[in-house]
Amino acid sequence: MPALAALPVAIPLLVAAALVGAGPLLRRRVADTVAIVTAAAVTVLGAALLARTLGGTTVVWFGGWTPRSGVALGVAFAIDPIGAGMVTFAGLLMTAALTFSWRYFDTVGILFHALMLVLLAAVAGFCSSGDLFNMFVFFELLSVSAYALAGYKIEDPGSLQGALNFAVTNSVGAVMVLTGVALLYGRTGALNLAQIGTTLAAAPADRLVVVAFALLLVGFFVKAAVVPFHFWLADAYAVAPTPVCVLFAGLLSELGVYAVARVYWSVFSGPFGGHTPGLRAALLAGAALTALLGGVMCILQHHLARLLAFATVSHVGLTLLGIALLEPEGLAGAALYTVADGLVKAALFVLVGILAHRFGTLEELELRGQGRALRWAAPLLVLGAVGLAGVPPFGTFVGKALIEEGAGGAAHWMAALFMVASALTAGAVLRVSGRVFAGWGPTVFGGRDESAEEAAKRHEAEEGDELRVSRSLIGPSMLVPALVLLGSSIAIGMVPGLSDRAVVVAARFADRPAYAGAVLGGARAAPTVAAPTPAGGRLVAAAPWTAGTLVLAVAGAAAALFGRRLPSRLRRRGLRLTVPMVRALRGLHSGQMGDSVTWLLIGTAGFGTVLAAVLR
Amino acid sequence: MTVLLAAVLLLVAAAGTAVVLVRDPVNQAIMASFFGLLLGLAFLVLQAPDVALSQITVGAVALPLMILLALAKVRRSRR
Amino acid sequence: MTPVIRRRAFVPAAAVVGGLLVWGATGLPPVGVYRGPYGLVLNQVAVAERHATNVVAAVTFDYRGIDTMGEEFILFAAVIGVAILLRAMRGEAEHEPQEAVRGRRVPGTSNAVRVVGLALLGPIVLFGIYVVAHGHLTPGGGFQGGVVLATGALLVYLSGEYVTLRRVQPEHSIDLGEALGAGGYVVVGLFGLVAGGAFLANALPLGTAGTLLSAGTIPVINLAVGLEVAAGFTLLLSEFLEQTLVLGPGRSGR
Amino acid sequence: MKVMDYLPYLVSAWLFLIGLYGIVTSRNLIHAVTCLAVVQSSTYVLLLAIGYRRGGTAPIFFDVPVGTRAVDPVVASLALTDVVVGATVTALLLALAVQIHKRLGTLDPDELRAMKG
Repeated sequence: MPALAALPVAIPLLVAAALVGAGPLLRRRVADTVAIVTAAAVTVLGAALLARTLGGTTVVWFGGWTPRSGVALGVAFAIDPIGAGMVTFAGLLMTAALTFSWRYFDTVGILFHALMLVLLAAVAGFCSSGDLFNMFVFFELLSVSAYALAGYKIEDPGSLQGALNFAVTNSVGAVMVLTGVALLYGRTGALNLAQIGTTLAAAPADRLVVVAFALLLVGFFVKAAVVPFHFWLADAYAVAPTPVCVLFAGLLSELGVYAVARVYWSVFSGPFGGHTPGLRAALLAGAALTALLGGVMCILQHHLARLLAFATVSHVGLTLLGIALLEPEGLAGAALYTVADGLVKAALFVLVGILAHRFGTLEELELRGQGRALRWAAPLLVLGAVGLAGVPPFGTFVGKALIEEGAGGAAHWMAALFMVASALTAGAVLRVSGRVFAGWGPTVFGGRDESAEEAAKRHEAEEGDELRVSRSLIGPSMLVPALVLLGSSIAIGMVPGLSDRAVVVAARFADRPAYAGAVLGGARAAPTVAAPTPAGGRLVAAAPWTAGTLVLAVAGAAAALFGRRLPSRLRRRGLRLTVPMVRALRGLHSGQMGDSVTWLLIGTAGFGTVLAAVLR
Repeated sequence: MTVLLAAVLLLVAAAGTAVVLVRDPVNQAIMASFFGLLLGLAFLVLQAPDVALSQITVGAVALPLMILLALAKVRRSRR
Repeated sequence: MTPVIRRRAFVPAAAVVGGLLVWGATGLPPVGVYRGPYGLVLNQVAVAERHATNVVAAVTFDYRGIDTMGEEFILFAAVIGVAILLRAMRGEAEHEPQEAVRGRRVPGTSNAVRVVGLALLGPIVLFGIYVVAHGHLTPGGGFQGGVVLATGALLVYLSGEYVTLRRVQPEHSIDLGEALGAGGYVVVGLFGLVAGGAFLANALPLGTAGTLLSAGTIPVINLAVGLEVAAGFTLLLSEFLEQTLVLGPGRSGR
Repeated sequence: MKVMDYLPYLVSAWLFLIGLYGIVTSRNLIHAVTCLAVVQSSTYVLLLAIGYRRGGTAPIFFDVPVGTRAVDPVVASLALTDVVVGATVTALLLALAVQIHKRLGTLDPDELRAMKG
């Protein structure tokens, strides 16, 4: 069934073209339905691919150009369960996002649906591809549709600025990726991942390989918003329409991490095989910084979409921790965490979108106590916070437990890092729940450096068409996506034996010779069987840390809401310590395009130098 | 041949620098057109006529035109 | 960051990155030495296998045809994006296009310009079609020819009365052209899947290499891309043009 | 001679960095977008230089027989589509800049930041 592999890309593209062509002849609801059905079809196809690839990597050569004596003439899709899982996940998120937009926009053109479908096709292609340049093409395709979607609310100047900063920074990242691809091509004369990997493995890594790796890494880190490449993210995510945010936060950032994993294990794991400790340390440092800085920025936000945007940064850092271990267990954990956590973040954006739809604002203080009118949403938001914290039965718990186990001797450090970062993000969401639904907490922020006047001004500026819609009741088309997303994340955590199976799948993903054999030999690789670890052990080990996360999150939220009741001396001292730091952090996140690009270059210089030092 | 290539490439580098350093956007758009033309020439010398044709139609004509049109719009509304 | 701090931070970082780039590039073979194997193999086999004398076209539209499909949709997405981003402006512009254009036309297009423009139109369109149609034989193809055709359309705009033209030429036909071009590529791919066993597989007769009707699917895809690029760039140019012409004279102020 | 052998790579790196310098120091978004086009062009130079073969013809065997020494067709294919795509991305950015100017009346990134609060 080679058809299956190409269809998740071909179908949405064809439907997108048909929608634009049929344009004015279509009614809004017809376009909605067609788009939702298409996204659902991609989900089903992805699931079918997933089931099929569990037995071995599916390789399809476009145009029928199979390789000749190890030289790939055409482009291949090489799909394994992780890639197929990402396709399914993307289809599910897209279905939810499009369902949500059924009632969300008063007026939405067919062009919106077309762009969403192109984005879906791009993600499917990106996760299926076994060719470096082909990955770049789909990377560009998903970026370009994302730029346009981020700027969709043209009435909102913030939206336009966010989109421009997003587009410029990510375009520079894309140029870096292409430069890396070109360097590898100059060395190996190949674009197929397996072929490049095989050629490079024949010799130890030299300067060209190191620089090419650094460029690819940085280019993908820009998309993943790893610190210090994250400066564009909050502005873009905070202002994009909610259905778009569902995809951005749930999926797009994680794709950058996926790309790093794919490229490392199919191409670079050979030549860098002897340098894993150094590389691991460098990647772990970047990931830890991202997780912590994202978490801190998250609790500093009063705009709900910005808050969730920084939660995304933090959790991308956590996902990257799993990859950075450079072990199959960490990879398996990262894969599960990506999906389970992405579902939770998407659900949170849906809930926040419901608030915006109902109350016309996303400023936490303005929403204070208003949530009483939407009582049923409160438990869902709290549930989302629990999911962020990685508490069972959420799938995030299983992913986290795997990553912590993968850290081996450093498992405690890993667990502590997870605890702090996810307590920050979960605590922030709990704080929001308390303030919005129960009316708890002060009416101003302690230690804040933004006056109420400024907030009101910004709010006014940000109020676009989507916020000025009639405050209609919230229909099932908005509620159901939230329930399904949260439910799916819980379901992932409840599949028996999932973590063991994930480790087997990840071991195959990380097995470069087997991958090359599957692609270039034209045969299905026999699944590598990893030594099974008792699943119970890792879950038990993660349990106390998880309890700690919950306690910290609740305590943090309580401190933010009821901090006034603390002795005033203690409070003042705390503020004196934190306020300058907070001010500095906010100053850094200026949202200025030149700043983002400067940081991008500084980060490239830093990462490049470190990699050159550890990989040579 | 190599001398020709080197000469064209140095011109490309100089023109690219000029595109960046010319701060007036209208002059910059004209410079960008010139830069696009030189790039096309370099691609011809590198034996890539397909790319050269693409570069000259896009880089030297269509893109500068779009920039000029965008500028015209911006200037008009500035008054 | 203030502009001064930004510049001070940029220069050393750029120096390091530049050093890294050059350091890495010295690991490449000297310019003029290409060791392959990819391109060398293709240069040997492509003409025989694909009956296309332009190997670049064979690579673009067949061996790596899926890349080109992706690139074509990048264009598609970008054009939709521009249409979305400029949509409100169009709504605002529609209030008084006639007066504005009249104001523009008096100092602007003279009859002489119009005549020269229209006289140039024929050759440009012919050249564009030629470039698209001969893509598999000689340099050119859908991308380049499409842009040439779009500049032809621009000529019509410039030498004619823009608003009148807009009324005559239904805007939707350009959308339709774009959709047909983009969708056509996918349809060719699906046709290959059904008839040739793989997505984008060639399932048409190859003909004699070097003749116009040869190379199977390549000219067909070229045509689809040509349509898409021509329609896409026409839309892009006209979106920007609409801003300026409908709203008044271009170069003024300052 | 060593420098001559690597000159195209140097030019490519230079275009990349000088373009970034333009973006970082730009006082006008349209100017910055044009600088981004310079950054993008660095990859075309790099790609074509990598595929170049001294004394090779274009990989078009219309007038010359197959087997003639020719440059790499793959990089030409990659660069050719990228040129068109790069331009459309630039068009998208220009549209954003035009809209920003319409909403806020300025194109200066620093003024825009001040406005955002």
